[in-house]
Amino acid sequence: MQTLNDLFLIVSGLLRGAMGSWGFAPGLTDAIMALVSFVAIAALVTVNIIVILWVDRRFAAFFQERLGPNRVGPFGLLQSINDAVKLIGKESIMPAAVDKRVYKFAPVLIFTVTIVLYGFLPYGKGLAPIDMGAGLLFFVAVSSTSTIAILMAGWGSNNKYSLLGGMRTVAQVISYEIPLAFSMIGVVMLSGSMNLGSISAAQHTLWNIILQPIAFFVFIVASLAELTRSPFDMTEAEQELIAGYHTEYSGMRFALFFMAEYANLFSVAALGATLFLGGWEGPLLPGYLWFIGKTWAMVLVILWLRWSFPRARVDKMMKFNWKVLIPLSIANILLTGVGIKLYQYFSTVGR
Amino acid sequence: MREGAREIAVSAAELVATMAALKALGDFILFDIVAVDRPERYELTYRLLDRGGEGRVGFFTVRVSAEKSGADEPSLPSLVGVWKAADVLEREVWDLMGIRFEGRAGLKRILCMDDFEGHPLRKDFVVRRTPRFAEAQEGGRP
Amino acid sequence: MSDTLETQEYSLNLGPQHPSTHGVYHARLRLDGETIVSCENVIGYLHRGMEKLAESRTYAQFAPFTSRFDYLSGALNTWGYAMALEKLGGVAVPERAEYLRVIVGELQRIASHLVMLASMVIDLNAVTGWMYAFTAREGILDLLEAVTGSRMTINYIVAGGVIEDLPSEFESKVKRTFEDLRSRLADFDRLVSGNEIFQGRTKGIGVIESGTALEFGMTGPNLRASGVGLDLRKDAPYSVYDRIDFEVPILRGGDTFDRYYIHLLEIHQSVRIVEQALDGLPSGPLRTKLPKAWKPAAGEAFGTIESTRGIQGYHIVSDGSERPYRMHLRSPAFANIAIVPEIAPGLTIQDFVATLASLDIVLGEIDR
Amino acid sequence: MELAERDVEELKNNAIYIAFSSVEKGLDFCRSNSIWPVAFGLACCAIEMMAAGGARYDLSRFGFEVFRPSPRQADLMIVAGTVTDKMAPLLRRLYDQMPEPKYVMAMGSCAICGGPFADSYSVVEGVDKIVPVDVYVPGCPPRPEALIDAFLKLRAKLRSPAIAKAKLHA
Repeated sequence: MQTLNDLFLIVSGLLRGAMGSWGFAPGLTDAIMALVSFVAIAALVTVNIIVILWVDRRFAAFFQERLGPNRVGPFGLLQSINDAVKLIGKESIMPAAVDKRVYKFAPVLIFTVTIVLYGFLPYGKGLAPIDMGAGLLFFVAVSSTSTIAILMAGWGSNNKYSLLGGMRTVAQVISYEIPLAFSMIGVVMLSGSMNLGSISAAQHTLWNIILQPIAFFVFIVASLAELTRSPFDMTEAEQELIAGYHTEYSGMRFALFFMAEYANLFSVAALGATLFLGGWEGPLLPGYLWFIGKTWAMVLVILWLRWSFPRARVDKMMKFNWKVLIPLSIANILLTGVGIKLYQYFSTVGR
Repeated sequence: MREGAREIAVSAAELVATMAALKALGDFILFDIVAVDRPERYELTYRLLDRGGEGRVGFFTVRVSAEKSGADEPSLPSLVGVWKAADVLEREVWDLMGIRFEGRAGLKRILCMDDFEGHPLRKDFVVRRTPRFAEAQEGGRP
Repeated sequence: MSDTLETQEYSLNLGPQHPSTHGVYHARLRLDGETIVSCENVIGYLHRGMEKLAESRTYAQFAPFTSRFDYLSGALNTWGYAMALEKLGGVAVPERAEYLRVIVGELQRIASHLVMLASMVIDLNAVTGWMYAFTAREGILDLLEAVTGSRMTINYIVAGGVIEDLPSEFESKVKRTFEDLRSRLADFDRLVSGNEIFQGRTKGIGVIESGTALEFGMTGPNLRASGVGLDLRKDAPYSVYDRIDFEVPILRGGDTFDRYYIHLLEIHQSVRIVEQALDGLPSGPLRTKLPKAWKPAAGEAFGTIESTRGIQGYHIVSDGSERPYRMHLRSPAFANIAIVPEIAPGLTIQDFVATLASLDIVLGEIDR
Repeated sequence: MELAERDVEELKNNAIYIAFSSVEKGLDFCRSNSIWPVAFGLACCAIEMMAAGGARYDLSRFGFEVFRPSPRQADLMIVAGTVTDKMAPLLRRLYDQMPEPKYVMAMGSCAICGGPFADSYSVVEGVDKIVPVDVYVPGCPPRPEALIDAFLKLRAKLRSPAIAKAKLHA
């Protein structure tokens, strides 16, 4: 059991040991290990995207009394691989009037941000590729840079629909960053750490979703807006803005945007699972399986919301943010603080 | 339906005044304008929907003629000042039948292309298949 | 310097290829940010010149064309055309045919309203609602296909009657389909109408006052959602509608939500009408046969019908030959779309899309 | 004979492409399974196109349901309806905006030849006068099954370019 739990740690320990025995310098070993974890993350990202794409389509079909893709490979599992390969093989058009550097750089930037985010996730006990003291803070900070990429895409495309999409993104994502960050503060107060691994560990007895239901609600709503997923997918609102900020992108560049969207879905769901559902904490099964399972539960919730709700209005959504979510998240912080103090008081009195 | 004539014929000069008077009665809405190309004249039928009288509706027809006078385009006074619905209906009549409506702005083609030649519903319009766009392309068929 | 930011207007072409222009409608918008300052309708991208084509076809030959006007309610179009022809030639229609016309016409209305509901919700990105409505529509199309032989462009109602009798066991099929339809509509209603976001997107948006609506010659559900009860089936009953008990739903808000919701209510009324018409179906001949080269006397006739989108009128002028001298369609959607530039200023792009969807335009009928 | 020599010459010049031919085959296979149409409806046929995407017919089984609103991201243009002179330049522009490789499907008799409106003053007699067409789907409008069949025909065509060639030289 313990072996299974620490499978990845043991493998990495063996690798390090092997490299040590071959007489590699410690610096080189570290570099190679960093490369190995990068490759592992890249593989995870790719596999994830392909699976999420397939699940999204099958899940939507399930809601809509259809079958969904089921012809390519078993259960249609190879469908998204086919899509990805096709997109690689497509012509990548660069319209004449675009701002070339910005246009080219935007998809690269958004995908880089996405991959970096995967590095911070605690996949299991001691299984965070980048184990940082203020990991949560860093995660939030890095994830908000994707706004810039989207604005770049919208601006660089020289298309009014794209520009509108980019503008909407900036307004929406930056506003919703506030309740998103505030909703996490309660969790941080409870666990007393910003390290994602410690936050998971602190939920050993009780998940935060029970102690922080308000924060969880705020987190789900705000992360939908952060992800620009339906019902808050204003940035690429198909029925209004054609395809929003990536209207002018084709081929591989479009694929990068498309994949980044789904990859972000997974990383934000993973963050939610870590903060509120106890991350890798769980009985019997190895931690990483618990982690993946909880993350997928979050992913399915987000997909479920997408296939049930119409798109919100931009102005109402902003009002909802400033007038409901932010006060709610601040009140939650206050409540948590009072709760912690009361708990400390009564636990000392009881003793 | 209300008693009395369901149809009147007026001259072009009286058209606007008649329609304004009908509108002032309150129950009429402008429903349709049809132009027919008769050999000597264009015959226009203004059809009003009459909502008056015990929840029954009927139609009221006002006919007016526009004389064909040589090469000039026939013209009639516009009803845009009376009913806003007249705007698109008059544009349609101008587009397809080539009857000019005086005293209004924005009388331009509505259904045909902006550079369309002729007015297709006239009897002397010859349907010529000129694949405008296809021919303009290099080498015709791609 | 005022306390507001200085902004610059820009123009945006919405359509003719745009996911929510329902075909090839094109709006030239002037925008200030996302708010519409002015809007210009550009139509005619589907102008097929059918009024001219009619002049080179016989009366019977042109009938199939009419079902391509408003392609969502083909049967109702052919019915209107047939009524105009019957008026023109003084043709009597057997009673059974009138009942069959009502059945097919109302089924067609349901199918068309379901497409309206579907496109309304998909323009608000509720994809699942779209699927539900389309699945419900398939059941109705099955019935229509069983009677008329085609799914969409139905040419079943001809001058003098109808061409076919009902297939066997039609009534039980209808019963099953309507049960299914009712449960699906209830699902749809729960999924969409009660949704907070949906209501937020549609309530109080794109309000059309009854006065404005009448000024622009609007008819149909759009007018009835503004509080004017104008329905030819009630107010000037044709066919056998005076023998059937049904209500005309009227809503007062005139906003996008009411224009959406009235379609749901009308579907239920249409279901009632079909059930009653099936119950009261008399026996008898189906059709007064007209000669192949039918030549009505010179004159003109105006046939009107309460179509799905409002009152359709067929103005037919005969010169005594076997071809119409002039055929004109008064299209309700043509009048309905004309109101868009009037109500668009002040809406955002999002509201504009929702409002446009609620007006339920069909470009085939607008451009003709 | 002459033709064969020229072919050999061409093959020699294109040796590099031949080396990649199996890659190209794999690409073709992927392309054939992932045909994304641009959401572009003109008239009646567009409704049947939507019905084909609906639950009853479910185009998505084959992975073809991804209707992209932007032509830049689409592979296939389904010309579903009557093309008029007013629409023709826009249709061509839309086609030009699509990235290679791209395909066109003429759905319904209007798109094939102008249909019942062929003798009108404003209708283009077939979309193939404007853009090259890969698959013709007859009907007025074609049933959703016919559209799905057309998709499968296009899929077969993409998988074995020999079919396309045979048709061209037949």
